[in-house]
Amino acid sequence: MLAETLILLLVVLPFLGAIAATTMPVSARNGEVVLGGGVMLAGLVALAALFDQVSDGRVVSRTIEWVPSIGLDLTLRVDGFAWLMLLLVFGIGFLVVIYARYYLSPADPVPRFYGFLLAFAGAMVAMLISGNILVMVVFWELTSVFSFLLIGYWHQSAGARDGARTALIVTGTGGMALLAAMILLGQVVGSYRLDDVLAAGDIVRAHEWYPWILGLFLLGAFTKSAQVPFHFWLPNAMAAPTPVSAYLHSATMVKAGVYLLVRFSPVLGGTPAWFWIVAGTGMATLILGALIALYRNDLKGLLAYSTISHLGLITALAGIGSGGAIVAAIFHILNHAVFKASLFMAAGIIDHETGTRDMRRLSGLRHSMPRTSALAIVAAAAMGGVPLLNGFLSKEMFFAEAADWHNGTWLDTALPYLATLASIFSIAYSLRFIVQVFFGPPATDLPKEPHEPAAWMRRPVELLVLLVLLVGFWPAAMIGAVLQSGVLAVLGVDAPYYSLALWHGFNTPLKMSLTALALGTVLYLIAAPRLQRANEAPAFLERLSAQALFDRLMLLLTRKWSLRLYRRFGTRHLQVQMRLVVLLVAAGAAATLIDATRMWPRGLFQNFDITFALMWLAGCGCAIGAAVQAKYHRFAALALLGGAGLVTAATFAWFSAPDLAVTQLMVEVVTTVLLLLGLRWLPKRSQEIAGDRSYQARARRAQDLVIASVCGVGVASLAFAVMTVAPGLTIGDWFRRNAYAEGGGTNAVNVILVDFRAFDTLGEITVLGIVALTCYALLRRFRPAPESVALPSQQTFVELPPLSAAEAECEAEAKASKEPTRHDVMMAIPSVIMQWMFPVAIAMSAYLFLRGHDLPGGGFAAGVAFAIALLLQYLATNVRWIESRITILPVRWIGAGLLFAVGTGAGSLLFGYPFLTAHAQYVTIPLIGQVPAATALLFDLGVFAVVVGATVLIQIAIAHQSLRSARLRARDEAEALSQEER
Amino acid sequence: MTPALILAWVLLLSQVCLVSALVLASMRAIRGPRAQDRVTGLDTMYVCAMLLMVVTGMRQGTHFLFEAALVIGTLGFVATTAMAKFLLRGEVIE
Amino acid sequence: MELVLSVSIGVLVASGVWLTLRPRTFQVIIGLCLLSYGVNLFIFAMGRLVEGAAPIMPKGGFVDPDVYADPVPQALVLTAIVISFATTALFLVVIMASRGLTGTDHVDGSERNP
Amino acid sequence: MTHLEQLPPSVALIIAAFVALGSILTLIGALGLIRLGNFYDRLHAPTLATSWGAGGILLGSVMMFSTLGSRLVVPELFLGLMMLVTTPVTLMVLGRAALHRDRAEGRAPYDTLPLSKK
Amino acid sequence: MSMIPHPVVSILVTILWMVLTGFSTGQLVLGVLVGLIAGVGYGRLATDRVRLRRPGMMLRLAGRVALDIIQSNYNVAALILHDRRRHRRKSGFVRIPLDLTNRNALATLAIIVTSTPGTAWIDLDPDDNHLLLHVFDLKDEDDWAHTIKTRYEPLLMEIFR
Amino acid sequence: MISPVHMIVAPILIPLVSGAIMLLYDERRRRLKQGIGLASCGLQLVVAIALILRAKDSGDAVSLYLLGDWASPYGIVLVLDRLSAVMLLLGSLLALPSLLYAGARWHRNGQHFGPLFQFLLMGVNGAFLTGDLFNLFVFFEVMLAASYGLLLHGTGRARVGAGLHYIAINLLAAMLFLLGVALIYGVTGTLNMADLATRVANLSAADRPLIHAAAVLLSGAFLIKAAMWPLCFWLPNAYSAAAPPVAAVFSIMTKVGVYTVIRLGMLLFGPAAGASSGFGAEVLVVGGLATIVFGMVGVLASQDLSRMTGNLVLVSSGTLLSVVGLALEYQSAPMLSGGLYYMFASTLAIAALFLLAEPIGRKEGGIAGLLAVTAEAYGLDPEDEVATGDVGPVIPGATTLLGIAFLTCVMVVAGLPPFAGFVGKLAMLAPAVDVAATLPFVWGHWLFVALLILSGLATMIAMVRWGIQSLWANADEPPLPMVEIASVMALVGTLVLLTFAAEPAMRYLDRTAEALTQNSVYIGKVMTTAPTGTGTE
Ligand code: NA
Ligand code: NA
Repeated sequence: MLAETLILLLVVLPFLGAIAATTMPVSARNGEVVLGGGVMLAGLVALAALFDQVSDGRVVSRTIEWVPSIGLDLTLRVDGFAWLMLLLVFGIGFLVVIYARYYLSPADPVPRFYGFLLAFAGAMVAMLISGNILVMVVFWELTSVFSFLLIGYWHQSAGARDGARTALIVTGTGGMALLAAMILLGQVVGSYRLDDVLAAGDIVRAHEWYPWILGLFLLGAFTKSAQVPFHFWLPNAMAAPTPVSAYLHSATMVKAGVYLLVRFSPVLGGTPAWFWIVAGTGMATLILGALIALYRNDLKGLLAYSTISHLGLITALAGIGSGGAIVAAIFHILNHAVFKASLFMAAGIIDHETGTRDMRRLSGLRHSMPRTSALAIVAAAAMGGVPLLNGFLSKEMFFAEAADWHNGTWLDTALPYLATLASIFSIAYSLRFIVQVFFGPPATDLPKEPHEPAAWMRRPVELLVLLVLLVGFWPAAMIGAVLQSGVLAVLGVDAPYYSLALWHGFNTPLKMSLTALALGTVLYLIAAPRLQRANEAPAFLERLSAQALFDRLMLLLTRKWSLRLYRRFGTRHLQVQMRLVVLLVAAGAAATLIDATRMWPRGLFQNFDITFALMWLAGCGCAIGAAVQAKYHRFAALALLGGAGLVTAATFAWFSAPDLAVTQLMVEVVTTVLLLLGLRWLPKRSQEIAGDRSYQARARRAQDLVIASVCGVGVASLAFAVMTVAPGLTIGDWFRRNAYAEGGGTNAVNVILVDFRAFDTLGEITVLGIVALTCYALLRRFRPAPESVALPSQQTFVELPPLSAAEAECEAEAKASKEPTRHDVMMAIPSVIMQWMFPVAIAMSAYLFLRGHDLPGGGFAAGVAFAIALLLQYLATNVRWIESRITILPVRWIGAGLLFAVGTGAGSLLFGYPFLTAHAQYVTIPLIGQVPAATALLFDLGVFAVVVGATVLIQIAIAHQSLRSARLRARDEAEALSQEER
Repeated sequence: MTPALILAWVLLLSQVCLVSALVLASMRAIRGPRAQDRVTGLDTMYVCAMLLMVVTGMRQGTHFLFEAALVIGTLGFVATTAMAKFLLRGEVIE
Repeated sequence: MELVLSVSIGVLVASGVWLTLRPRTFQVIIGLCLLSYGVNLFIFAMGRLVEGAAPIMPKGGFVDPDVYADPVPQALVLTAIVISFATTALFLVVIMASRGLTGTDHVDGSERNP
Repeated sequence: MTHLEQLPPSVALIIAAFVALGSILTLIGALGLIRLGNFYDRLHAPTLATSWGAGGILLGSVMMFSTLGSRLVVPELFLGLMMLVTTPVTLMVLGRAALHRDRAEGRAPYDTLPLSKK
Repeated sequence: MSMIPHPVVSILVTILWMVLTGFSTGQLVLGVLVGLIAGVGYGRLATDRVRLRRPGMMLRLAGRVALDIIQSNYNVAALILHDRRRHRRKSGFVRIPLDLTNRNALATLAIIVTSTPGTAWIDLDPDDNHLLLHVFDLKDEDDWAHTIKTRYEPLLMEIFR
Repeated sequence: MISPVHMIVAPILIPLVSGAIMLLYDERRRRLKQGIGLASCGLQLVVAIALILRAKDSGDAVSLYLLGDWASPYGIVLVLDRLSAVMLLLGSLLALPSLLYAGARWHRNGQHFGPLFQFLLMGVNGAFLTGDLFNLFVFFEVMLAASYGLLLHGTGRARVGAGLHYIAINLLAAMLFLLGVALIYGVTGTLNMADLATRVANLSAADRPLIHAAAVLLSGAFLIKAAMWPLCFWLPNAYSAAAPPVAAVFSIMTKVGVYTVIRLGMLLFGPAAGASSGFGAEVLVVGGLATIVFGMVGVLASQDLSRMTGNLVLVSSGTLLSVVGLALEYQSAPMLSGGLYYMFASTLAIAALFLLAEPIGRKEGGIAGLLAVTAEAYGLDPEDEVATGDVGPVIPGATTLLGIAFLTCVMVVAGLPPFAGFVGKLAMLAPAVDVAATLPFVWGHWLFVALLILSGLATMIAMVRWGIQSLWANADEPPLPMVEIASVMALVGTLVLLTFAAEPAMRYLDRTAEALTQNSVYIGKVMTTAPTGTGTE
């Protein structure tokens, strides 16, 4: 019970700490240390309390439900191996927290730093102890994210930004691969529980998906632990503050990858593929990392490549996969963390105190910083694998495995030599580090005067170096139990016997070590002078740089390829898009209809009526004429469109749809006026469009003609196919039977509109209102094209003689009084008749409205009629004249109409009936007789109001543009005049 | 031949006449040559269509088409007048 | 009748589609209008063609649905007419605005590069 | 029995006459629209349809529906009046516009020149 | 503003309503209502009162116009049908000085002239009140001036006084 | 007392009424209108939650509302089932923050923002609720009409250009919709979706191809709305040109398209559809996958956040469409529920990203930059006011807050753990692999799995690149009004909540998906519910 609480605490504490840390004030450096250190210490204490329960291969676990329905549950599971890793996270975390207090400058925002650091620790802990492989991926990705944030801590620097981005992209990609691997693994095993997966190695390895799982899994592991060729993010990540490098990029996060390799080696390992890929990659990384490290002039760069190299070593061990190799791997994870963290911290101290990390500038620091120098030299020696230090021990184990373990491949045979070669390089770079930084004459041109750092900045290093020594001398006593429990956790009953003794005799590994030591020293002595001047990598690697490849790939991916693909498979041209829509739909419909028997033509000339055919001869002529003229003769096209619309309306009338005919005709009128209003702002096309007769243009037109004809034929044959077969049972029958009985009106169409399907009508008038508002809003800021601002040519041509002065005065007066001006005289007599039509049209509107429920007509038709009546008055005179006489607030009409319609519909709610339940009754009024009094009529009144408001608003909004542009002209003229005066 | 039959034939012929008139008017609308010709053509089309509706109603024995005719007769001229005004003034509403 | 109406619908749709595929805004708007005529007639045709049988019912008594035209497609067409009128108006205003802002009546706001 | 057969024979014949007259006049008007040589002449053609063309047909309609419904059905008169009143509006504006356009293009019919008083 | 700004308009609209909807008490009530509304609507636009006098003269005018229209229908129809002998027909513009100034009267004249096949009202010169008429079959300009001035103008001046 | 039954119609009436009320006040009463708008959105959210609870609790989880009290296949019915309840909730969750955000300045950038916003919501909610095919068209049009207005809100060359394309294409789509509906009526004689489902199942062999053709026409309309490649090119332009709060609320609109595909696809071509079962599934799968690829490439190729986010909309749509296609093909409910969850998460995150684009971009040019963007709108009218000045209190630490919000959203859309995006992707991936394991040679599933992961990757790469450039490379603190960040944070908070509540959400969606694949309950309920009384006497 206690243990279960403790493991929960392990995860929760860092996250809580992170939240607390970010809320602290910017300057609370000490507070942050207390908080962070406290969290880490608490973690260590909890670990200590847990050790007994995980030591002999036992497991403590606890499950918290998250999304069990997709197999996501937060199973927390601590075993010896996880415990060992947690020790690193909390232990080194504790030291880093203290170290960072002195490392960061007062200008750095510490809450963000400690917040991210603790959150990272939390993610790392959760990853390590998650007993669900999916949740493991969750936190795996979170470590990438927090690592990203920490690398980008100093985001003012371009290097930090690049480093952070590269790290996130590479490790994030790996994480996605890992996710895929885990999903596949879970599928194969039938469970996402780590315990189940670990127990199902045989099933997994035998499954046909094994290669995929392995590949994706390794992609995840390799990217995280910076294996070649994914190693390049790690050196770039050195732009992070050094405590971050010490913590994440040597001790914890990069170890997640090798942790995973070791952890899953019982499941996925033991196959030739595993050996070749893992051991091969590991060895390549080991050697290349060491080689490049030798070339780096930057202290942290050297340490980064050294880290890569050591991670390669651990990977190689995991690849070998024998019991001994696993022991060595686990042991080296620990050892490397200890000496590398101390080295990073030392490098940070050097950087902090001298102002540079460039080894070519540094020299003789042992004089000014003797204690730090001593510490760093010991740690570096451990890095090189010098005997009596911790690094030596695990390296010897590796050598032993390389030499003693065999599987008969050439790689196996080459292993001892390759291992020795890598060791030679690592001795050389360690020497370079020691000699060039601490020995030689004191440097003279350093940015800062070097001296020992604050004591507490050095304490963490001291502690770590002490561990290096203690483990080096008394390995069994220091670390034996921990290591043993880790090994047991991974290998279980297969755990081998091993000895942690210092002296195993003068055996092959020792010989290899000594050879490496000697040859490494020689290599350093030969190479040292050249390295001072050389580039930061061997020439062949420079050309084959993974970083360059990555950068190029990113550039191609995010600029060239993507842009090219996007343009190739996308378009910004409307025509292409419209064509695609039409083509796709036509092709799809054709595909479904290809074997439709109903589409076969039959009875073509049944009911043929010559008059109807003649009428449509005119209609089709108009339609085609409009299509032909629309480009150069817009007005003609408009007139012809009217003709086609008229024939359409006549067709409605012909086939028993008087309501449709009425509506279509009136809408036709309004549309025509609208389009005419718009034509004012689309100047007459006097010139031919460039390239209009070119071959391409003609080809496009012809191609579209084919497409259009196909569509026409398709729709026509569909229409014919349906029309020539009698309908089955339709809902229309019910409407016809019940229009009067239930709906209380004889005009079934109108009853449908205002009662049976009034909801449609409500939506429809809303559309009308919306569109009107939009037109109005858009036109409020309408800016005409320059050539449209001018007065239309019809008005600039004056057929009347120029005005005399007196006449001009009268004209001005007339304008001021909003009387018709002299130009309006052209319309004088017609406009009288148009005014006569106003009362008539009002009567028409009332007529259409009142008849609606029983006969053709209705609220919509009445509304449009009323709007046309108003429109006619605008036509007859001009905007100012009308608006000084009639005040219309169309927006309010729309709003009120909608509310009225809704209100009518909602009335039924009060009586417990659903929305829009109508109540119809014929009321007998004295003198008048029976009058239909349906609530539907009230609803229709709302429709009427909206239609009037919307139609008028649209028309007026466009019409007002003439007024505005007149104002604009006046302003321009005034400006021109005032400029002339000047 | 009964008067009813005669009337039936006359109505049919009348439809043919009116539709022919419609076609002729549409030819004027299509051919132009000038914009005012097209508008005249369209205006005539309106009249023909209206009369066609009346005659069709007579043939079908229904008075329900009358509203459509009424709308053309009362409000149809607004469209053509607007077009004419456009030709006259270059804008419909000043 | 059916044949003539079908062919007419086809012609309207074809002219409409051809115009909507054209590069000038006014062509597109005319095309959409023609297309909507075609579509409205198509909807209407789905109720089959009946002459002299407007769906205006007698007041009471038995109603034989087959004697009257189907009112449903008519109601649908009415809604469709209104909506296409509204959207045509809007499209018109947008092409006006586009013409004003871009100085061209090409649908892409700029002339096609040859 | 069709609705036409319900009409008294004499009425039917009168209706037939009116309708025939109306539609023939309308057709002639439309014919004029095609045959006449210039716009101003063509301007006169539609009035054949809107005056007695429409008049004949509408009177026929009045007679038919009044007889069938055995009560006076006269909305056609309203329609006829409207035709009479509204058609001139279009034609007047159209004629004026044509003249204006012709003048603007310098091809005004010579006999209208007095208007410009030059 | 008075409730009935234009009684003439309201009455005419009421009559039209009755013509349109049928003659019944109910429709009369509705028609009066509509007529009043329509009158108010017209009142917002037109400031001058519409006056109609002398119903007898109105009837005479109507009869005259009906006859003239019948006659010109025949004439124009014939001319269209025999237009091959086009040279015999000469169309053209005629300027006719008018004494009418009432705009309603002028509008009525415009309707009469234009509705009559063969004549088309083109323009009224605002400066000297000359009517520009297009005549389909122009044999004698003065003949047309005479027709207008004697057949229609006096009656209209009486009616719209 | 009005019975709670009527709550089903409330999501349509609330925005309609509040929009209409706003029209009674003139443009100067902006604060009042914004207040009405927020109240309306808040009320919609409350109703949506209540409806979710209702759909969750009631036994068969389908409630019917007979508008006008007319019996079911004849009148228009509103149907509330789990799916529509979820969609309503999503819509109102987006609407409230978007409107709040607009209150900072955008609603003053033109006329009638408030009413148009409400009408858009009315259209969206109506589309989710209606059980009638033609009524669906009407609500589509309501939604589209309002969206035209909102897209053009503020005008300017980019908006008008994009708006022109958007409107033209949608008008064409409306024609297709009408043709499809009409054809369906012509062949089957009904408009009610449930009635249609039963009739489709019993179609004669001669009629079936016609119905399939109608489905093709309809899907043309829906897939344009849902932005399936190659019908999607208008979307990135339109969404990136729109004002941020508009783009944010638009992210629900593609989901309306997807919703209709799910609803009609499952209803008409589900397992019970006889010979039509699974019709069009392959097209959805192929098109969806192509859309993912195109969106992914678009995200990589884009240079600014709103365009990237526009392309993310495509990725999200593509994912959903292919899920629906696969679900239709293999009747796999689990994948569908994962898809729905993913839709919920990605839509919220996309909306938040649209809202973030502008304040983050403001770092580069500040208020002046904002003005430059819209400057062309202020030319002529002296009465036009310039939308600067009072934007409410501005908060410190803007970059950090923006950064947190941005990163969270990126993690959601890229499917990075632990947020809802990851849960959603996982909930699709695992069943996809599951199906792929049981059926050999199902390339669709494998491709889907691969693309889902790759698209996440591409998103991460592009967004991180952009975020670093905009948030880290520029040291200036952008002026960040409280209202703006509050609305973004509301969305982010919802995402976090969704992550924590993943289990109940998934369970709910599991049942939603099951009900979709077993549509007999829906059909039965619609066809049997009787009117409450006789509407007339
Ligand atoms: Na007329
Ligand atoms: Na005349």
